[in-house]
Amino acid sequence: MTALAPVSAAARPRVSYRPGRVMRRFLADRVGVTALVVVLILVVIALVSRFWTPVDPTAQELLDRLEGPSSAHWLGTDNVGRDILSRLMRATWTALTSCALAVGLAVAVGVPLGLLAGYAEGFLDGLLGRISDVLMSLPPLLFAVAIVGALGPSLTNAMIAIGVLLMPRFFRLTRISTREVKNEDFVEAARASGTTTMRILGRHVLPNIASPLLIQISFGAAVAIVSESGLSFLGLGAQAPTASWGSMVKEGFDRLAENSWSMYPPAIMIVVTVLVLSLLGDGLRDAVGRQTGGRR
Amino acid sequence: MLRFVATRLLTVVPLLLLLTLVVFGLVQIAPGDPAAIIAGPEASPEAVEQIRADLGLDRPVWEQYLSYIGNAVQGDLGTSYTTNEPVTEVIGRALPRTVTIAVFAMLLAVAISLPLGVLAALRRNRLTDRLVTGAAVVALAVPPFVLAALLVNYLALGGLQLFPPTGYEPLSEGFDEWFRFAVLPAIAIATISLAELTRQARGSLIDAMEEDYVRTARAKGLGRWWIVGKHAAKNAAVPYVTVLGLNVGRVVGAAVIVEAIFNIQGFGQLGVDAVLSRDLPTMQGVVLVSGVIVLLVNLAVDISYGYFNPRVRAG
Amino acid sequence: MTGPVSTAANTPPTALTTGRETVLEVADLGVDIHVDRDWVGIVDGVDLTVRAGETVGLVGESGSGKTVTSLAVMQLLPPNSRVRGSVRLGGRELISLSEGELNRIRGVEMGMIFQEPRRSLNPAFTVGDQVAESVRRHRGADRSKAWDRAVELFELVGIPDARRRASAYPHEFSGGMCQRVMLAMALACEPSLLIADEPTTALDVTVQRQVLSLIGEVQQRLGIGVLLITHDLGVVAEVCDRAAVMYAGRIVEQAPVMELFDAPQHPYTAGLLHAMPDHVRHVERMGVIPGRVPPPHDFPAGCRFHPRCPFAQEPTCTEGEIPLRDVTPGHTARCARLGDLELEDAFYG
Amino acid sequence: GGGGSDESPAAGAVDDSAVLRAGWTVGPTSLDPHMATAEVVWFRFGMTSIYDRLFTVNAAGEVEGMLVDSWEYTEDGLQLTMTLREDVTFRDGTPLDASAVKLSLDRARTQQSPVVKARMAAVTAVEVPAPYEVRLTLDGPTPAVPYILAENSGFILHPDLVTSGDPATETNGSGAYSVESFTPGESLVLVRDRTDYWDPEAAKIARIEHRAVPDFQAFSNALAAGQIDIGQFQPNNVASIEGRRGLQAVPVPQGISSDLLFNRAVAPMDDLRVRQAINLAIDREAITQALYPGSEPKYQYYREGLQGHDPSLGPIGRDVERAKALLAEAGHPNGVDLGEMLVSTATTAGLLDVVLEQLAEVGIRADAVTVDALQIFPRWAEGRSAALLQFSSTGLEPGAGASTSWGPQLNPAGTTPEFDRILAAAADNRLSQEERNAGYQELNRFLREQAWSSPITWINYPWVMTERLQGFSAEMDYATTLGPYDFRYLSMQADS
Amino acid sequence: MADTTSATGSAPALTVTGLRKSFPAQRNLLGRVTRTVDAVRGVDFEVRAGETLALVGESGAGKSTVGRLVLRLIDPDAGEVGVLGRDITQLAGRELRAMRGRATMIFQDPYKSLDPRSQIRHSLAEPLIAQGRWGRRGRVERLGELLERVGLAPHYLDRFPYEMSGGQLQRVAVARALATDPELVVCDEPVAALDMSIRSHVINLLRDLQRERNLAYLFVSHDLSLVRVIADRIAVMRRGEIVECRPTAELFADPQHSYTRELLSAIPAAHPRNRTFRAAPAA
Ligand SMILES: Nc1ncnc2c1ncn2[C@@H]1O[C@H](COP(=O)(O)OP(=O)(O)OP(=O)(O)O)[C@@H](O)[C@H]1O
Ligand SMILES: Nc1ncnc2c1ncn2[C@@H]1O[C@H](COP(=O)(O)OP(=O)(O)OP(=O)(O)O)[C@@H](O)[C@H]1O
Ligand SMILES: [Mg+2]
Ligand SMILES: [Mg+2]
Ligand code: NI
Repeated sequence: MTALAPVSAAARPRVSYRPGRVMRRFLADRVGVTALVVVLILVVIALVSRFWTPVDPTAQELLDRLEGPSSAHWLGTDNVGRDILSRLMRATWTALTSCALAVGLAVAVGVPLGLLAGYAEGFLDGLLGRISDVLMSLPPLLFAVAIVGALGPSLTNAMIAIGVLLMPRFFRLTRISTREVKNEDFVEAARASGTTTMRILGRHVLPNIASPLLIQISFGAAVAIVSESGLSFLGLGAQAPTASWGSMVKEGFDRLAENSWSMYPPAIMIVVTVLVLSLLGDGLRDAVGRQTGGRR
Repeated sequence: MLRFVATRLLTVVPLLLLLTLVVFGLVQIAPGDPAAIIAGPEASPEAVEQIRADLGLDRPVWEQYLSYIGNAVQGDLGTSYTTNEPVTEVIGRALPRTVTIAVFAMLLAVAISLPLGVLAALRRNRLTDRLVTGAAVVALAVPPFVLAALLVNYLALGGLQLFPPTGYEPLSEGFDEWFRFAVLPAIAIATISLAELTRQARGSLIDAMEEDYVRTARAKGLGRWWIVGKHAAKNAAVPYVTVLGLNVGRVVGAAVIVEAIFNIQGFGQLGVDAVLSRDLPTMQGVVLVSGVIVLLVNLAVDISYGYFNPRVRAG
Repeated sequence: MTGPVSTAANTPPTALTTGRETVLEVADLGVDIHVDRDWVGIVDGVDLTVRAGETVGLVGESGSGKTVTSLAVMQLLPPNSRVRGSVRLGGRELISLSEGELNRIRGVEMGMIFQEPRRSLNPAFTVGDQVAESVRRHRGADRSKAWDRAVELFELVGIPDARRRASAYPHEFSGGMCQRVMLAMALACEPSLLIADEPTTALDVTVQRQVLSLIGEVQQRLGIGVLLITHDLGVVAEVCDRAAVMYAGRIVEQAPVMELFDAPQHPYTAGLLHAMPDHVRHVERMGVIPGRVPPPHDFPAGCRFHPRCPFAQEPTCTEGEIPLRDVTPGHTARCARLGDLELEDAFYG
Repeated sequence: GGGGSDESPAAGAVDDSAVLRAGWTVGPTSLDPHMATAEVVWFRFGMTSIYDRLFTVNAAGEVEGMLVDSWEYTEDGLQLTMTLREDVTFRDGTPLDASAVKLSLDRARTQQSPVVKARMAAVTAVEVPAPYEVRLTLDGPTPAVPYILAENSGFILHPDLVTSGDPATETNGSGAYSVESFTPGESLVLVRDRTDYWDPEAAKIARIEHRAVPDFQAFSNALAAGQIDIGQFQPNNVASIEGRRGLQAVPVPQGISSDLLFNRAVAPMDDLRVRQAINLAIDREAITQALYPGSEPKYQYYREGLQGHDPSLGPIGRDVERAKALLAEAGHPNGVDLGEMLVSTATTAGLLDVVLEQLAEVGIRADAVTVDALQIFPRWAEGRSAALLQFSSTGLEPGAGASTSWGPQLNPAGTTPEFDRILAAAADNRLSQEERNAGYQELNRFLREQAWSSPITWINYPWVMTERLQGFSAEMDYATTLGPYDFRYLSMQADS
Repeated sequence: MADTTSATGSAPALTVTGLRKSFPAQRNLLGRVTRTVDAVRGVDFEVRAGETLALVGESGAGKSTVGRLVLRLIDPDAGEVGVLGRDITQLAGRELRAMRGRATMIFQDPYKSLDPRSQIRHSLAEPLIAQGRWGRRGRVERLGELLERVGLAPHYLDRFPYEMSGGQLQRVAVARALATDPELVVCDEPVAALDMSIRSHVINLLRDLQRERNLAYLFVSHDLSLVRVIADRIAVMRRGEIVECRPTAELFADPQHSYTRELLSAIPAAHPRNRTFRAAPAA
C-alpha cells in the first residue's frame, strides 16, 4: 500500500493556531511582556492626564520660561512657561488617541475591503489591489503631507492622512490572509455543509486573521505615532494649544541654543512609545509563530 | 527573461495611470482657489477670473485630467503657481539633491545592514546577535527628525562642529564638499532603513538557512560559508531586496522632515513648500514623480526577483 | 523516461547480504533535543548496521524518530540537540569529528535524499549546477568537467535529454524527476552509503515504482549500502533485505524481511502488518492498533508500546528496561513476553 | 541722498572684495520687482542692489529723493512733478531719464500684478514734460505716492528690458550689481560689475549672496556655524547666538508688530465690548518680556517717533475682571466662543499659545487654524474667521498704511464712514507735515476707542551679523519703517 | 469506454453525465485567461445507494475536482450531476443548502478541514445549524450521540483540534459528515494523512456506517491496495477522463486499459514473497 500524501503533514505542529499556547509563549517572552506593561502604563498616563497633571498643562508662567528641572517643574518649563511634565502627560493622550483613531480608521476601511477583495477576487480585487499598490508606492510622509495640505493642517486631518497611509497595509494583510483562509479545507468543509458566506466570514475567516491583524495593528500604531509626531513637527499635525510630542520636540529644537534640554523629554517619549509598540508587535509575532501573509 | 521583463514593464502602466488619478484627485479635494493664490492677496476679482481662464480651471474636471495626463506624458507637469517656472524645471532642480542624499543613505544602509544581518543570523541567539537586533529595534524607533536634531546639536553645533548644520553642495562642487554636507542628512535618513534592513537580512537568512535545500547542501558536505554565500544568500536576497525597495519610499518620505532641519532645498522640502503654499502643480508633480520613482524602483525589484528566483520568470 | 524495469531482479541477493563489509554501524545511538528548557530524549538505544550492497528498511509511524536517527547518522541534527553512542562509517567514528572533517565525508562517503524532493533542491540554481557543485567541491574538478559529470549522473539516474535538462531549474521538473536529481546529487561522489528518508512518500505510485527500482539498480551497479526510511510496509516488502521497526524512539524489532513478515515477534510489528489492507483478509474489518503514538516527553516506562499492546502485563511490560533480544541469528525484538505470544488475529477488534 | 550711517560698531579698513551672505526666511520667486507677491520679500532680497528707486525713506520715516532730485505737488494736490538726477546711467550707458522712468511706471501701474498695480492705483497718468522731468497725475491729493515710489513700484528698469526682455528671469537696472545666479525661492547671487555707480558711497561689497532658510532653527544654526553673515533674528532667541564666533547683534525697532486683528463683521466681534474685553485680556508686558525681549508693548497704532503717534494714549493694562464684566454686559456671562482664529505659519513661536491661554482666562475661546503665510490674506479676506493673529507692518506712510491695513484684504469688515472721513482729512498732500500728523493722531485714537484690533507688541528685531560688517544700524534707510533692507551702504571690514 | 452500469440493482444516489471543468492556468495582463487546464473532461458514472465507488488515478488526474463538482463546491462548465434524484447544478439558495445536508464530504487532512480555532462542538454543530432542522437542545444531544457513534467520548466536544490526534480528528470529521443524516458522502482521500495504525480505525468506521445507513460513498484515493479492500467498483481516472470503470474484483483480475495495468503493477507487494520490482530475498 502507498499513501502519496506526506504523512508528516499531520505531525508537523501548527503552532500558529494554538490560542492557549500563544498566550503562554507571549507571557514567557520577557521583552514582549515588558513592552505590553509599558504600553499599559502609557495608556494609564494618558487617562490620568485627563483628570490630573502635576500642574495645569495650559497654565503659563511666562516669565519662568525655559527653566531646567526644579521641584516645582520636574522636567522644567517650555517656551511660554508651561510645565513640561504636565504637557508631556497630556501629549500622551493626544498621541494615543490620534494613533488609535488613525489605526481605527485604517482598520475600519482596510479590513472590510480586504475581506471583500480576498473573498470575492475578480475585478474588484484587482482594482482595489492596484489602488493599494499605488498608495503604497507614495513616500509615506510626503503623501501624508500632501493629504494634510489638501485638507488643511489639523490633528484630525493628520489622523485622516495617517489612516489613509495605513489603510493599504491592513487591506493587503486582510486580503492575503482571507485568501489563504478561504482556500483552507475547513472553509470548504463549512461550505460543503451549507454554511452561509456571512457566517463563514464571521466565524472562520475573521478569527483566523485576527492574530496577524493584531500584530499589524501594533506595528501600524508605531507608524502612526512616528507619522503624527513628524507631521506635528512640521506644524501640520496638532495645533496650539494642544500638546503633542512632535510639536514639543519642534519647540525644543527651536530653542536648542537657549535650552538644550526641553527637546529631550518628548523625543524620549516618542522613541519609547514606538519602541514598545514594535517590541509588542515582535513579541506577538513570535508568540503566534511564523505567520502567513506577513511576508511577501 | 526578456519576456518576463516586458510583462513586468507593462504591469506598471495601469499603476502609473492610477497614480496620476490619485494625484489629480488629491488636488481636487484641496479647498481654496488656485487662481486666487496665483493672483496674490491684493488682486482684483477680474484678475483672478483671467488667471482661472488662462489655466483652464474653468473647464470640466475630466477635461483637466485628460490634458494633465496628455501633458505629463510629454514631460510637461504644468507651471508652478509660485515661481511661474515649469514644474519639471523646479523638480529637476530639487530632485538631484534628494536623490544623491537618498542614494548615499541607501548605500550606507545596505553596506552596514548586510554584514550586520549576516553576522547576527550566523550567531543567532548569541551575544552578537542580541546586540545587533537590540540596536536595530531601538534604531527603528528613533524618528528621523529626532535623530537629525541630535546630529545637528552634537556633530554640527556644540563643541565639535564637524559638519555644516545646514545647506547642500552639489556633487559638481567636488565629492569632499558634497560629502561634508550630505553626510548628516544621509545618516538621519538612513538609520531606520538600516535597522529594518539589518533585521530583514538576519531574518531572511535565518529563514533560508532553515529551508530543506540547506539541509541538502549540508548533506552534500558543503562548507558553512559556501552554503551561506551561495545557497542561502540568493534565496534570502528576495525578501531583502523587497524591503530595500519598500525603503526607497520611506527614505524619500524621511527627506521631507530632514531636509527642513538641514535647510536643503530638496524634493521633500519642495513638496512641503508646495503643499503649504498651495502650489498645486508643483505638489502634483512632486507626488507624481516620487510615486513614479518608487514604482520604478519596485519594478526593478520585481525584475530582480527574476534573477534571484527563477520560478517567477515563468510568470 | 526509463521504464520500471528491474534489471537486477535475477541477481541472487544472498551474495549481497552476506560476506560484504559493513558500511554503517550504529551502536546505542541516542539523541536528545532541547525543547522548552528541557532535554527530551527523542531516540535512544538504536543499533543498526548496513552492509555494502544491502538495503535496510527503517519503518515506523510518524514521530517514531526515523528522521532524527538518519540525521544523527549524517551528523545533520539541529544545534539544539545532543547525540550519544557511536556512528561508524566504514569503520570510522563520526560522532567526534569536526565540522570540517565531516564535510569531507558527507556527500563523499555518504549521501542522502529526502522526502520532499522539490523543497530539497535549491530553487535558485539549475539542477546541473547543484550536482556539479558537489563534484567541484569534493573532487576539485573544474567547471566544465564537473558539468560533464553532472550530465553523466543525470543519464545514470535516467533523466532523458540529460544535457539539456541539466540547465533547467527545479521548478521545471516533476516530483519524480526532482527525486532523480536528488539521487544524482547523492551519488555524485560515489558514496558507500545512501540514506533515503521517505524518498517516495510524496510521489505517485507509478513514479514511486520507478524511483525505487532506480535506487535498486544503482545500488546493484555501485554496490552501496542503502538505509531506506519509510512508513510503508509495502515498500519494505518490495525492496528491503532487512528491516528495523521503530516505535517511540526505539527499535523494537529487526529482522530479514522474509522473517519479519512471516514471523513477527513484537506485537507492534504484528499490528502494523495486520493494519496493511489485505483484500483477502480484510473483507469485513481491518486490523487496528488502539491508541496513538505518545510524544517524546510522554514516553511511558517499561515497554513503550505497552499502553497500546493487547498483551501487556503488569509489571512485566510496565517496568524496567526491556532489552533487545535475539530471536534467531539476525532477528532481534524488544518484547518482555518474547516468544509466548500468539500474535495472529490479535488486532481484529 | 544716501541714508548710510557711519556709526558702525567698529570701523576699520574696508575690504573692497568682500562677500556678504545674507539669510532670509523666504525667497522671492521671480526677479520682476513689479510682480512681487509680497513687497518686502522682493525688496529685501537684493532688489535694492540691482535697481534704483525714485525715492527712499529715512529712519525717521520721512521720504527723500533718490533718483528724484526734487519734487512738488500742484496747488490742488492732483499732480506731482519730479525732477530727476541727471548723472544716472544704466550699464550700457543709456541714461536713466524721464522716458525710462515713464516706461517703468506705466508698466508698474498697468501690468496685471499681485500687488504693485493696486499700489499704483492713485497714479492715473505719467507724462514727460522735459527729458529729466516726470509728471504724475493723481486721483486725489494723496501724500502717499512718493512713499509708494520708494518701494517696488519705484524701481526703474532698463527700457530694453521693459520692451523686449523678461524681467522675471533677467535683470537690467542702474544699480551697481547684476545677477550671477538666481534660483526662484532659494537664492540670488549678486556681483558688483560697475565702478561708475552714481553714488560713490555705495556698493562697497563685491558680492552679495542672498539665501532663503525657511526653517527657523536651521536659520540660527546657519548663523551660529558661520554659514551666513547677516540675518534678522527672532527677539527671544538672540541671547543664545550673541557673542558667538565674532557675531554681533544690532536691535532695530522696525515698524512691524504682532497684532490680533478682528473681523468686526461677524458675531461676536461685531460687539465693541467683546473687542474691548479681548484687548483687556491680553497681557502685553508679559508677552513682550517673554517672547520679544528688547521690544515694546504696543498700545496704539503708530509708533513713537513716527507720524501719528499720540503720547496721550496710555498703556492698556490687563484687567481680567473688567474684561469679564464687559463680556457679561455683552450678553456672554459664561464666556464666548469666537470661532476660527487664523494664525500665520510665520507667527512667533509660542505667541498663539499665550494669546489663547490669556483669552481663555477671561472666558474667550477660539479655534486656532494655522495657515501658510502666503495664503492667509485671501483666507482672511473671505471673511469667515473671527480673528487673525499676524505680523503687520505700519507701512511707510501712515495714510497709505492705514488704507492698506484697513483695506479689504486685511479688514474683511470694511471701514466705516467715520474712519474714511478721518483718514481722508489727514492724508492730504496739501497739508503741512504737522497738520497731517494731527490727523493721523485722530485716526489712531479712533481705532483704539473702537478697538478695531488688539495690538500686542512692536517688534524690535535683533539683527545678528558678523562683526566685520560695517554700516549697519537702526538709522539706515527704511530701518524703522520697513526694516533695514537697503544694503547698498554696508561694507565689510578687511581681516586684520 | 467507461462502464457506468452498477453491479447492484438499488437506486442511484449519484449520477454524473458529461461533467466538464477547466481552470484558468494563465492570465494575461488584463486578467483574461490565456491558458486553461482541463481538470475534468467529460466524466460519466453513477453510484448507487449502499455502494462504494472508488476514484483512483495519478496526482492531478482530476479526482478531487470531480468530488468538489459533485457537491457543487465549484460550478461545472458542462454536464449534469444528479444527486439523490435532483440535478445539483440547477439548485440554488435554500434548496442547495438543503441538498448539502443530504450529500456531504470528508476531506483528506483533518487538521486542515476542522477550523483550528473552533472547539469540536462548534465544528460539529455547523452543519446542523446550517440545516436548521434541529433546535438548540436537540443539537446538544445530537452532538454527543454523533461523537459516541464514531467512538469518541462526549468530553471531546470541548477540545480544540490541536489537542487531538489525527485519527480522532478524522473521526470527528466523519461525525460531521454524518451529522445531517446524508445519503451520499464524498470521501476525498480520508485516510491518506493518517498513520497506518490509525488508518484502519477510520476505514472500519466508514464501512460500519455504510452498512448501517446504506450510504453511498464516492471514495477518492491513491491507494489501490486500500481501494481493493473497500470499493465495490473502481473508476480509474487519467488526465480528467475515466479510462476504466469496473467492479473491483474484475478490474484487478483483468485490467483492460494499459494505464490501469501500469497502475496495478506499481502497487508494492504486501509480502516480500510477492515482490515485483526486485528479486525476492532468501527466506
Ligand atoms: N528539531 C526538533 N525539535 C524538537 N523536536 C523534534 C525536532 N525534530 C524532531 N522532533 C521530534 O522528534 C520526534 C521524532 O521525529 P522524527 O522526525 O524523527 O519522526 P519520523 O519518524 O521521521 O516521523 P515522520 O514519519 O513524520 O517523518 C517527533 O516527536 C518530533 O516531534
Ligand atoms: N482551483 C483550481 N485552480 C486551478 N487549477 C486547479 C484548481 N483545482 C485543481 N486544479 C487543477 O486541476 C487538475 C486536477 O486537480 P485535482 O485536485 O482534481 O487532482 P487530483 O486527482 O485530486 O490530484 P491529487 O491526487 O494530487 O489530489 C490539476 O492539474 C490541478 O492543478
Ligand atoms: Mg521523518
Ligand atoms: Mg486530490
Ligand atoms: Ni510489549
